[in-house]
Amino acid sequence: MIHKKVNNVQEALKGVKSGMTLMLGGFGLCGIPENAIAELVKLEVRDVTCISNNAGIDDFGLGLLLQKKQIKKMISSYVGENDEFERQMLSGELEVELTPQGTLAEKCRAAQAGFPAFYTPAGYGTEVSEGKETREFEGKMYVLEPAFKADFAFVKAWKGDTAGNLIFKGTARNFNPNMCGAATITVAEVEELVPVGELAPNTIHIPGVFIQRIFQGENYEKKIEQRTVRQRS
Amino acid sequence: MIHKKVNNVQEALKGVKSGMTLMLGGFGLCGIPENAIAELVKLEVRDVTCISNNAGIDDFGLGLLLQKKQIKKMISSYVGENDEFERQMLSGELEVELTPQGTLAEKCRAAQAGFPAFYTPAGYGTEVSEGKETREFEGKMYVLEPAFKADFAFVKAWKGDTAGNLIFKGTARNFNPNMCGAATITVAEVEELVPVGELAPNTIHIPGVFIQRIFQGENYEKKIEQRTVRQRS
Amino acid sequence: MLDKNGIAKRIAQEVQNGFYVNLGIGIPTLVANYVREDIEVEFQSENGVLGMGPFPFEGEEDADIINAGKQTITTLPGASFFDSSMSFSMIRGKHIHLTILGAMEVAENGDIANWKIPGKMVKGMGGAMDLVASAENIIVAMMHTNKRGESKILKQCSLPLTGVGCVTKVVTNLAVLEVKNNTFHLLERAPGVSVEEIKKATEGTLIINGEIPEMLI
Amino acid sequence: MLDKNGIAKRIAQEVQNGFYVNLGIGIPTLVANYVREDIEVEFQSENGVLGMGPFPFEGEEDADIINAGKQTITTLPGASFFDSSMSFSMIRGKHIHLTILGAMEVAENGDIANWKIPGKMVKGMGGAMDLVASAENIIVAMMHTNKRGESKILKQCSLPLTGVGCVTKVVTNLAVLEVKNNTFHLLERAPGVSVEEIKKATEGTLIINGEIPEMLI
Repeated sequence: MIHKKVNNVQEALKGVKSGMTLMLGGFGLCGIPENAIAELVKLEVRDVTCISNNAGIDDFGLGLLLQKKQIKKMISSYVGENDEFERQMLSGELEVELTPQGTLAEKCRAAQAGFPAFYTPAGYGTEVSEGKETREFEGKMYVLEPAFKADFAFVKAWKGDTAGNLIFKGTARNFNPNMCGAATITVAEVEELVPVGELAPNTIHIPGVFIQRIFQGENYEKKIEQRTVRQRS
Repeated sequence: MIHKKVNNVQEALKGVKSGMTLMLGGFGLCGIPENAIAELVKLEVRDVTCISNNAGIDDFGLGLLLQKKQIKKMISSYVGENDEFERQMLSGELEVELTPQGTLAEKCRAAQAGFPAFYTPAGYGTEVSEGKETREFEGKMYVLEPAFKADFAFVKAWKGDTAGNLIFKGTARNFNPNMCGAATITVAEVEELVPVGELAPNTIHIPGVFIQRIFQGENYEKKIEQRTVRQRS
Repeated sequence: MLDKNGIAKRIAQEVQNGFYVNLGIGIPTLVANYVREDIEVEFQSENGVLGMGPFPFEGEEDADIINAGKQTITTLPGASFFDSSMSFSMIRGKHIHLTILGAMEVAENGDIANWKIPGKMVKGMGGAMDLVASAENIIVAMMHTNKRGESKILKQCSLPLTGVGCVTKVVTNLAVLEVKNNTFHLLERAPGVSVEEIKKATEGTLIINGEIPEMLI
Repeated sequence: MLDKNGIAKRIAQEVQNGFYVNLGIGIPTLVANYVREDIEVEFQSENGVLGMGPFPFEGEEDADIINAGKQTITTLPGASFFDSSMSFSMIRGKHIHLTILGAMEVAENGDIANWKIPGKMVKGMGGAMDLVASAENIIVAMMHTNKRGESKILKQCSLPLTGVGCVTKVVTNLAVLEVKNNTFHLLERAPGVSVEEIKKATEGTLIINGEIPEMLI
C-alpha cells in the first residue's frame, strides 16, 4: 500500500499559497473541512479562489476566511447565509460566480474523472448560460460546462485509513467525494484515522488513489445551521 | 418507502420483447444477472441488442443466448472467450459493436445521469472514432460519445432491500451500478433480499430510486473463468 | 384564501403513489406533512439523501444529517445517502417524479424566476436550476401576489430566469393553475375566493373554462 | 535474451515508490511478482479493484473477486472495490501512474496496436484504449519479433491502432527502448544480446548513442 498519512494540518497544507484555487467540500456547515479552514486562516493566504457549494456563515466555515478578506473569488451555488459575504459582493470586493448545484458537482467530478467538459441542461436560457456554448441533443438544449481546475482540494470524511481510503457519514458526504482527485493535491481530514485494513474494501466510498494527504482532524465543532426538532407526543 | 419487490423472475421480466435493447451487468462471468439470462432464454425473445462488457462463455452467461441465436447485436468491449460468438460474428450472423471499456461504462452512467453525450480521449485516432465527432480541448483530442438508450437493464447485486436499495460485493460490482437507471426499466436480482431498514443508509451503493423491480435470485452458479491459485508454502 | 399550510395541503394531493419527490425550501417543505399515509412516497433532498423523515426529537439532532435547507432531519427505513454528483444524476436523469418549489415569478410560457433580484438579493440558485431544467413535473408553490398586491403570475418574468418553459402547475393562496399552450388554465379556486378575484390578481393570460370548482382540502 | 519472466523482472524496475499501476493481461501480470518489497505500490485492475494481492490459496478462490483477466485474486490491506465508471475515472483522470501492457505492434511515433487482426482475431479492446489514451507513462511488454522473425518494433503499425503516440517505453526479450522524437532509443541490451542483433530485429528507426549497457536483472 501507499502511505498518505501526514502528522498534522500544518503538514497537510504545505504548499498552499496566495492566489491559488481551492476546492472545499461540505454543504452549508455539514461536512466542511474545519481543520483545513482554520489553518488557511492562520496561514493568511490571500486572493484565493474558493470552489465550495456555500460560503459558510459569518463566524464559521468559509465565513472565517471572508472575515479576513482572504478570498478573491467564490464559485458557489448558494451563498444566502452570510451577511459579510453579501456586503463584500455588493461592494465589489468579492468576485462571485454562481453555478447551479448539479453543475458544480459535475464540474468537480469531471476534473476527477478526466472529462474536459460536459453538457448539462441546467441553466439553459438563463444568465448562467450567457456567453457559453449551447447545443441541442434530441430536441433539448444543453450548456457546455468545463471541468474545474484547482490546486488543492480539502475534503472531510468520517473515517479514513492511512492509505487514504475514505468513508463519509450521512449528508456530510455531499460534495466531498466529488472533489477527491479533482485538484492537483487532495487533502483529506477525518474524524477517525484508522490503520490500513480496518475499513472493509466493499464499504469504502473513495479509494485512496484520489487522495494525496490524510490527517486526523481535531476539535470538530459541527455547528448546526437550522436546528429543527419536533415535540415528543 | 416505495416497494419494488416482485415475486419471481417471470414477473421481473414482464414486458421484455423481441427486438429490444437490453443492458446486462457483469464482467466476464463475475456479477452477471444469472436468473435474468436464464429467463431470457426461456422467453425465447429474439433479435435483441445486448449491451454488456463481455459475451459470456460458450455455455454460460450471454453464451446461452448466443447458442439459441437470440442476439442480433452485441455492444461490448471484449468478447474473446466465446467460440460460438466468434463464429457468428465472422459469418455475419451477429452484429458487433466494440467499444472501449471506460466508454462503455460512461455511456451507461450518462444514460443514468441524464447526460446526452460526453467527450472521452479513448479511441481517438483509431477506428473506434471513425465517423464520430472529435474535438480538441487544451491540446488533447476527444471523441464525442452518446449515452446509451435501452429498454431494460438487468443487474445483479449481493444484497438488496424491498425499496430497491443495492449493495454489491467485490468485483462483482463492475458495470452493475452504472446500468441502474440507465434503461427505461431496471431489474435487480439479488443473492439476498432483505426487509427495508436492514441495509445501513450509509453503505448503500445504489439507491432504490434507480430500480423499478427487485427479486430474490436463485441457484447462483457463479462460475469461475480463470481459476488461478498459489501453492501454500 | 389559503395560508402556507393550505397551499402545502393542496399540493400534497398531487403526490401520487410511487412518486419520488424533491421539495424545495419554504412552503414545499411543508408538503411532506400532508401526504396521505396510504401513499408510497420518498422524499429526496439534493444535498444527498433519499427517504427523509420528520425532524428529529429534541436532543436527537445530528449535524451530519440535514436537508438542503440545512435543517436537521431524520431518515425513514429504506433511506440512503449519496454524494452530490449522484444526487443530481437522479434529478438530471429524470428519476425524480415531482419537483415542488417556490418562486418569485411564474410566466404563462412556464418560465420561472426564483433566485435573484438584481442589485438586491443574490443568494444563488442552489439546486433549483438543475431541478427545473430536468424535471417533467414541476409544481410551484407561491403567493399569487406580492406584498404590494402586484401579480406574480405574469405574461413574462421580469426577474432573471431560473428555467425556461418548465412549470406545469402553480398552486397559490388563491388558485390552482395549469400551465399549457402559453397560458394559465384555472383549475380550482381556493375556498372562499371568487373567479373575479383570481382574474384581478393574475397578469398572465388566464383561461377559464366552465364552472371552476372550489378546492377540496 | 529474456523470457517472459525476464521481461517482467526488468519492467518491475520501472515501478517507483508511491506508484499506482495498472497491469495488462499476459507478461504485465507477472510484473507484480518482481517489484522490490521496499517499494510502496498498489495494483489497480480496471474491473474495479485497487490493492490487488497474489492469487488465492487453493480452496480460497472467490468468484466475486477477480482481476480484469478474469483470474481469481486476493486483496491486500488497504484495498477497495468500486464500479467501472469510477475505475475509469482513475484511469482517465490520470490517477494511475504507470500502465504496463502487451502489444502486437509498436511504432516509432509511439502508436500501439494490440486489439485486432482484421479477419482473424477480434477479441476487442477491453480497457486498453482508455488506458493508452490517458496514461502518461506507458510501458509495453512484448517480444521483439513475431514467430516468423519479423520485427514488431515498426516505422508504422500495420494493424488497427489501439492508441496514437502514447507509448513511452518498450521492454522486449532483446532490449529496452525509449520512444521519443519519433524514434526508438536503445537504452539497454538483454543479457547476451548484441547491438547488431537488436538492429536486425528492429524495423523502426533505432537511435544508438554510445556504449549500450546490458540490463541488470
